[in-house]
Amino acid sequence: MRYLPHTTEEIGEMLAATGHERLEDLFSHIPQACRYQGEIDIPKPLSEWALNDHFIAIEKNIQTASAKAILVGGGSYSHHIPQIVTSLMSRSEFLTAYTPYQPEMAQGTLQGIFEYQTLTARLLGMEVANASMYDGASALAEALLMSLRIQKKKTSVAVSSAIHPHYREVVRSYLLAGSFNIVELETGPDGRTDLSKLQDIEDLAGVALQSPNFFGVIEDLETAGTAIHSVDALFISCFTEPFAYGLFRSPGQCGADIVCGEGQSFGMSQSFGGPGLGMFCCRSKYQRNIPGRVVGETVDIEGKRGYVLTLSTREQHIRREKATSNICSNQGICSLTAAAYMASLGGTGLRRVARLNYDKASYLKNALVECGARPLFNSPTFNEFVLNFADDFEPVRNRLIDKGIVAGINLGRFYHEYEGAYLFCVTETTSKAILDAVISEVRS
Amino acid sequence: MRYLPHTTEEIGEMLAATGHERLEDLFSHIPQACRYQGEIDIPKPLSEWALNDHFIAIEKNIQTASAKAILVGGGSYSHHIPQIVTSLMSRSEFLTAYTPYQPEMAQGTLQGIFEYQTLTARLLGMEVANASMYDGASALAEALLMSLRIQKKKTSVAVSSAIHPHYREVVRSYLLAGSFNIVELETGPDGRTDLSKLQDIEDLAGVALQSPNFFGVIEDLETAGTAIHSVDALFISCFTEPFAYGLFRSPGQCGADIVCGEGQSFGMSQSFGGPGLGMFCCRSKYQRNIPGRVVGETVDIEGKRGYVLTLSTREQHIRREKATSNICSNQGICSLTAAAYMASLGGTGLRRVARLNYDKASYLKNALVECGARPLFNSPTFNEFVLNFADDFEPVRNRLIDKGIVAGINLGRFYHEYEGAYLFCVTETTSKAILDAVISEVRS
Amino acid sequence: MTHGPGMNGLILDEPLLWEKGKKGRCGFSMVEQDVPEANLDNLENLLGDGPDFPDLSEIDVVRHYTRLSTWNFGVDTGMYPLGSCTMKYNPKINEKMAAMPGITTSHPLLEDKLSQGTLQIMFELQKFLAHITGMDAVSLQPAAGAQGELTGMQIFAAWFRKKGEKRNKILIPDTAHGTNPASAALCGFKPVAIKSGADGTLDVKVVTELMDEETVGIMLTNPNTLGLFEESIRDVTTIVHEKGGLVYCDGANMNAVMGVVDFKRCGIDVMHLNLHKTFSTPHGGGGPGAGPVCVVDQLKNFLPVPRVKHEKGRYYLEYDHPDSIGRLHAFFGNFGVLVRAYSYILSMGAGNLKKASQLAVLNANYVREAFRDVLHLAYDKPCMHECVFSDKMQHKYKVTTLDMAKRLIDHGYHPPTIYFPLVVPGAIMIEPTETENRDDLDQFVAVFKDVVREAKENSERLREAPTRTKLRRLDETRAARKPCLIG
Amino acid sequence: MTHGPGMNGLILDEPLLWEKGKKGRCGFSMVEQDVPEANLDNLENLLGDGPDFPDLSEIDVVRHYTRLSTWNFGVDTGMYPLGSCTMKYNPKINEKMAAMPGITTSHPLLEDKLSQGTLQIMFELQKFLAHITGMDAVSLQPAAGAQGELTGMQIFAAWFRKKGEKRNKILIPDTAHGTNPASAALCGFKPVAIKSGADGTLDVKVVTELMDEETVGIMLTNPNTLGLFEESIRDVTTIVHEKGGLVYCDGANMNAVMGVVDFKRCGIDVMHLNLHKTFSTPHGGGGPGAGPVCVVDQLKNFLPVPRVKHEKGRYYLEYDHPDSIGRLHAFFGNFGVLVRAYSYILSMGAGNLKKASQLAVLNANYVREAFRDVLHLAYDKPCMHECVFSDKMQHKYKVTTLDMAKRLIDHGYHPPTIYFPLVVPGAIMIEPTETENRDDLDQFVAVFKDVVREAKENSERLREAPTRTKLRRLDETRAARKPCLIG
Ligand SMILES: Cc1ncc(COP(=O)(O)O)c(C=O)c1O
Ligand SMILES: Cc1ncc(COP(=O)(O)O)c(C=O)c1O
Repeated sequence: MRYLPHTTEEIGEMLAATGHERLEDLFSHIPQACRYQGEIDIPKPLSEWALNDHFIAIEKNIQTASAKAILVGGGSYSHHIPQIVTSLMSRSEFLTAYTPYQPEMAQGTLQGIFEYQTLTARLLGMEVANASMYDGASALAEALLMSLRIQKKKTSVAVSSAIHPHYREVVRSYLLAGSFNIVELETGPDGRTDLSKLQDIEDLAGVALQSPNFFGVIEDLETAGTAIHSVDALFISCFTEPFAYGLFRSPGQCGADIVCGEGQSFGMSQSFGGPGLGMFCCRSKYQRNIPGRVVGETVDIEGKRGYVLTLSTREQHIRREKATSNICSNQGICSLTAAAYMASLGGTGLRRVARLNYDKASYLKNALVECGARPLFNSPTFNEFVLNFADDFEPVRNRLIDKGIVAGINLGRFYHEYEGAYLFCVTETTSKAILDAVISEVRS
Repeated sequence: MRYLPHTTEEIGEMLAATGHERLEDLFSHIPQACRYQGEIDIPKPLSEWALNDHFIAIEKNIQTASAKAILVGGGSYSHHIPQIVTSLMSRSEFLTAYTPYQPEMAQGTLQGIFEYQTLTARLLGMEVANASMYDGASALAEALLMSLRIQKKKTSVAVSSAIHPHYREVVRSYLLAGSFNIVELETGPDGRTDLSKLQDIEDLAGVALQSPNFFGVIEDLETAGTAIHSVDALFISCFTEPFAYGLFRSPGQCGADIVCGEGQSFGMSQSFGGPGLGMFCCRSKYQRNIPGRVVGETVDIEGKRGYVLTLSTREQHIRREKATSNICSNQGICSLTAAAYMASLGGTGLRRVARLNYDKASYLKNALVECGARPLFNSPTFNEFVLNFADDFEPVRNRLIDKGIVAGINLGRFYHEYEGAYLFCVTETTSKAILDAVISEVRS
Repeated sequence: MTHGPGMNGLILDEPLLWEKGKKGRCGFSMVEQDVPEANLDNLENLLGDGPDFPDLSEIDVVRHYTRLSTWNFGVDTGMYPLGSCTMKYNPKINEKMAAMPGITTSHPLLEDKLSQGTLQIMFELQKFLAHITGMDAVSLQPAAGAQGELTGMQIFAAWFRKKGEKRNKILIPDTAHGTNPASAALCGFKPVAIKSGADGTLDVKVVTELMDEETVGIMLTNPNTLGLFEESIRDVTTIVHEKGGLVYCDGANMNAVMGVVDFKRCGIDVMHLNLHKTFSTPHGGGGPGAGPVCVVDQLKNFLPVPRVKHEKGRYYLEYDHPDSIGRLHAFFGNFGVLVRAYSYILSMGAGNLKKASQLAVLNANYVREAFRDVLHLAYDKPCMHECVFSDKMQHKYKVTTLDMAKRLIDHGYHPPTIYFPLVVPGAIMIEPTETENRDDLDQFVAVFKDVVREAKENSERLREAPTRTKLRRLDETRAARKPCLIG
Repeated sequence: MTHGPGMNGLILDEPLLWEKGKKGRCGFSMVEQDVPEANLDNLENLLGDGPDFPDLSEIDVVRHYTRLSTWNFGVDTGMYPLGSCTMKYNPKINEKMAAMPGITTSHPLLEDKLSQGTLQIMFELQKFLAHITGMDAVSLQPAAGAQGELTGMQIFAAWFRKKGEKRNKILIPDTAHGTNPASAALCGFKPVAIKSGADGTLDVKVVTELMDEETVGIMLTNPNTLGLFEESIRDVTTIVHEKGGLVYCDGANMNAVMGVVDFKRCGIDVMHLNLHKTFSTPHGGGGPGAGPVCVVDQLKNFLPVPRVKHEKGRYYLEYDHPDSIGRLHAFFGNFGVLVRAYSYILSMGAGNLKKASQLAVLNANYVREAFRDVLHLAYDKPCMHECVFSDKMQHKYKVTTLDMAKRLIDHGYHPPTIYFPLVVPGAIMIEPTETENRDDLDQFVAVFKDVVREAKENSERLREAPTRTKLRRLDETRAARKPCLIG
């Protein structure tokens, strides 16, 4: 086997050096009762080429593999990824390194993460960012836990019902054991979170909103921030689509205390939902409460600028059960990827692509409305929006699938009150020709 | 444009520094009569994504893109290429470097080529190898020219008619201007080169054979060598399929003076015939006559082992019109690829894969013969062979194409006397299932 | 410096991203604007200016990351014997498989019938991991080992909640990885430390004493973080089960025992695996990983949803599990990592997985023997995949583990894990993994012995190390005291 | 060392391939033997033992080449202002396009109908190159610039053969690239050197004197290897044509004049392009390249066969050209390189190609201005894509071009081309290309000026350079005197 370098002679000689006769003898102290019986039941080894054929067969079994377009977002977005990002991130010095415990051998990773933290903080208008969480959902859960740590005596958090339903499920899993109280805030008729009942909730440590929210609607974060701060809770702003901040004001500018969300849009392929990137920022006054790894600037003994993992006294390997989080491995190369992606875009490019998303989504939304569809909510949206149709949309959707276009998902899966309303997503990757095909199918 | 970094302001400042007003002014000394009129007539620029779509459309227009197997060789072979070879050779330090003129910045390339030369010489049983020629065909042409240089007074060369017809065409192009005499040696009834008339040729500087030859037949190189040396000519042995030497004796072992051929089989994809690799070896007594670049071992001023381009006094940049060849850029990364491929195989792997080629080709050949086909020649073959069929094979071949299998090419294109005989190739990449499909199609 | 690969060379400096660039440059290929510009009028107070990112050209970005990469060291560069991390070779073919367009473009929210291939990968991988561990059911959702632990702890909590029992202590050996107590605490459990026995493994007596009906059970690592197999595991699990408790096994060290140990037979109820260790997916400078959780039958209804099932040739997602602890990840975990592990298992087959474990253990024992007279051996017993030494024999030269580690860097090796596990002061934890060949081990041993010799003969040199890297020793205290986290 | 990116760093040593490995190891994934073993009996005296190659595991091979790569410097690493070589950025997307499975698996000997897509690429690229140069017909077969020259010379020879004229001299300026006279000689022509005029360009008078009816014509480079445009080109071509001669232009320096110069209007009959220069395909440490040949209408029947044609929506290969010089390559040349150039041209479009030339010329003139007071300028005229200096001003410090070049390495730059063209003793030929940005040019200039200052203040330091590379200055004389070409 090409991954196992030992020749038979070497094994013999090495066994002699360790005082064993056969490889099995290395395990002689393992009790019989613990032993594996027989051979592991998995397929016989495939050569590199047979493996390739096997994957080609699997790919044929992925029915969207040849789709022309998938106009669905909901937390996983199709964006163009420059080839340089993919090529650079596959350099083995980045890819096959461990967490940078030995900074002298990992300055590439460390400077790269420091740059990621900086660009992330700039994007979100915040003062401090960490080196990544697993994904947007667990980042939100950790943000809420962080608000409970900061506001030690409080036991409740409030979460907008317009936050991605899966994110709210993850929040529930993470907070369940702590016997914290999670209040869901209703969505108003404008598709924005209804904050009018905040005052009624006791012991509120943090309030979380998502913008653009699951319905694609841009929340009025500034107004929300004022309301949240007025009940002395931390304002947590989350997102699934960071491209929005190329066009819209950042959560930081609107007064958020913690900002977190999913960074997959920045250079990671969709890959059935992972790996993505949990982005996480906060005000610097909370930096010692932040979960996860952080990289900080320092100098070496000759005074040269360099980077190290820092604030580790928050972390599990030092603090153990008192750590701010249990996170250890995180999304390393994904954070570097996001930084490379942001660098490729630049400020000018980010704005331009964000605008394209907005323009293209608006084009489809307006055209479908002209065809008789009704927006579920009338507030401004970015690259996602929800429509109701006079007739059942499912047959149209199926016809489009036959043409290689998957358009929208039924919101009923997530909100039974919105059964039959469809969530669409249009990004810069969709050409007008595709959008026109959808429009004409709806029209016909 | 993302490849052009200059901002408008920078252009302005730089123009000021060079004393120009507009970019056009940089060209003011170019006579009007030489100027390009209007804009270049090429398509408007495509974005990275539009380009990708364009290439996908082209790929759809390559009718073999989805073929299951192509059982055709004739100088271009389908072999498995380990992913590591592809991944390593795309490292930009190798790929984006120039010819190693500054050895202190190019030891990676230089050691890599030195290793390539060494493995090549070992494979072919020779003493010296160069750093590559353009392809097998021009390597053969250069080998014949080299024999004429070595045997200064002689003006004739003889070339087996069983050498790849395209190689012979290239030889003709290269030798034409020198008004040298090229004699073609007939193929005997055993499919081997008929050397019986060598004595009749005057002034013979070199004689070239190919083994396995274009018919897939293994020449009896040792006997041929004796015959060639007996007329005081240099024995040039060429090849299109180096895998053969995993199983068969090397040309060097059989007495060849110059060995050359195509190295595409060693890790290069077929890519419509290029880039491949011209491999080129000779006895060390002829090393100062060798064409092309060579790398040699030396030491640095601290005595450490290192590598440099050497014997450059043979070359065009020093010798100009008296150079041993006009070659400058050659097949750099392809030679490194071949070395990485040979290293991945190792001696054990090369032998094993060569054997597999032989076994699989024999399986098809024997089965088709059982179905009534007749080998054009009865001598031993490696992974290619020629068959005649009782009935026209073309309809069978077309049916197979419809099933995604391209089997054989009609020799009539190259030798009208062999019209209707088909040259087949089977390598380790073809499964028994494919071979059985061919067999049953022939049978039916 | 007689044996090692370390030497000087030219590498290039590179500023921070925003110290480069010029407004108006662009490294991104812009798409055509093929639709009319939309109206922005109704957005006024929502619109922003966009972030202050540097504008770079494509070559600027390429050179930036190319240069940064040259300051790094990966498994492809050289030996990386970082204990507990299983830094084995990461096959390139797995990267290619994970990058297949059909896979990278698949969307996680579509109906099952559009995602049969991706579901197939998950279903089969679940089955493979169940067979490899001996456990009954698997969830691939956890994004890393620590999240696997959290999942396991939540299953513990859900189990007792369902049984209506209020327990809140959990036994955790003092050798446990830091994530273990942290994960338990996240679930509201109170970790009770178990001191490991004189031989570095669990003392059955201590477990018997501590295990009671207020304790949810035990969370242990096997093989443990000293590289030792917990030989009394069956007794320990029996004791815990007798008191109604559950047993969690941190299976991050699975690389030592594939095809050798059956965890269900050991009495384990829940365990996680680190695919980014045992199953060869690259670590990416800190991630992403994947930490699937395996359970025995009686706990399978507590696994996260959705679960991937297969029936009548159809793969599907199943959500309806009222006992489930819910969701841990927005979608299905780090799917791309799962693809790589799946590809690895298919490449290896049963025989090679077992062989990998055998050779990993052989390599560790070989190294252990080689150092026994120059480094203090923490526990003198046959080890599994890794061996733990300390700097005790170097104290007299005022040389620490850190000094030796940094000096190894100068010789071109990534240092072993140091100062972990905490129970061994000045620990040096070496895990060679099975993909290192004997010649390379011999060279590593020779170099390390040189370093040990230097500790005696030229200790200043060690304290000054590393000297050959781009930067010398970094001031970590300063970084922590006045954190500068963004530029 | 105040401005430059150069500094020390850790890079690793690595032995030769055969100094590693162990018989029986294997880095190759072996295919299943699914057919019976064939009989070897009739092969006895033909069978061999196979070569003595080292057996390595996959990780051995990976580390070997990963480490070797770290001893190299490419365009992705940093500035590579190698004159005459056009070391511009090589876009990654072109690599991806060339690696598309449909392209990499296409076989060159199949019938046209199975290869429409590949023929389409060739046909369109031919057309693009014709339009870019202004010429009428193109062959993509030559595998490099030098083979393009050979092709051109053969066309010259065939033309005169067909006309029944016996001519055998050819005029070649003394600034010509070495491949020019070598290619001419390969065709049996006798090069006659033309001394370039005092301003570095051709002197019409000299051409008039030398051109006669025994001369096939002239082979010139434009822009020439001094980076100057041959302003009298129209006069020169007229003179040559008047004597019945033909004009060959080495178009390797096309990067300076895309969209600016029309070569047919200049009177050129045959020219070649270096796709691995102007059209951004990577140099691969020495190749592969591609050297397409462009001709005017009257010579198109002499182009190599097969030619790629297009009619009624069908692409096809045409062989029937009795005047053709025949074949230069076993198949169609370095097709994979052609794909990259095609991809580049499609990405750029007309406007950007012209812009690229403008910026290439701007960069060269900017550098030329910057150095004019510290380095001797060989010819004080506006330059095109490159500028040529010499070490004349440094003679007094006993510092040579070589010393300065080697010292630049220490600062993290690839040196310019040195000692070429031969007409400038101690030449330093700088071609920045358009993909270098202004900041990077400024830094390069500052560093080079530092080096020049050092030449005066600390010349020993230059003669010892480089000191920061893996190896110091290599003994080239020794290598040539006692060649050791294999290990
Ligand atoms: C024994 C052990 N358990 C758990 C973990 C945590 O795994 P992860 O880093 O994937 O969260 C690790 C990894 O460092 C480990 O070595
Ligand atoms: C001006 C000029 N002509 C010709 C050549 C030869 O091209 P190639 O190396 O592709 O054979 C070169 C390349 O070095 C060149 O710079």
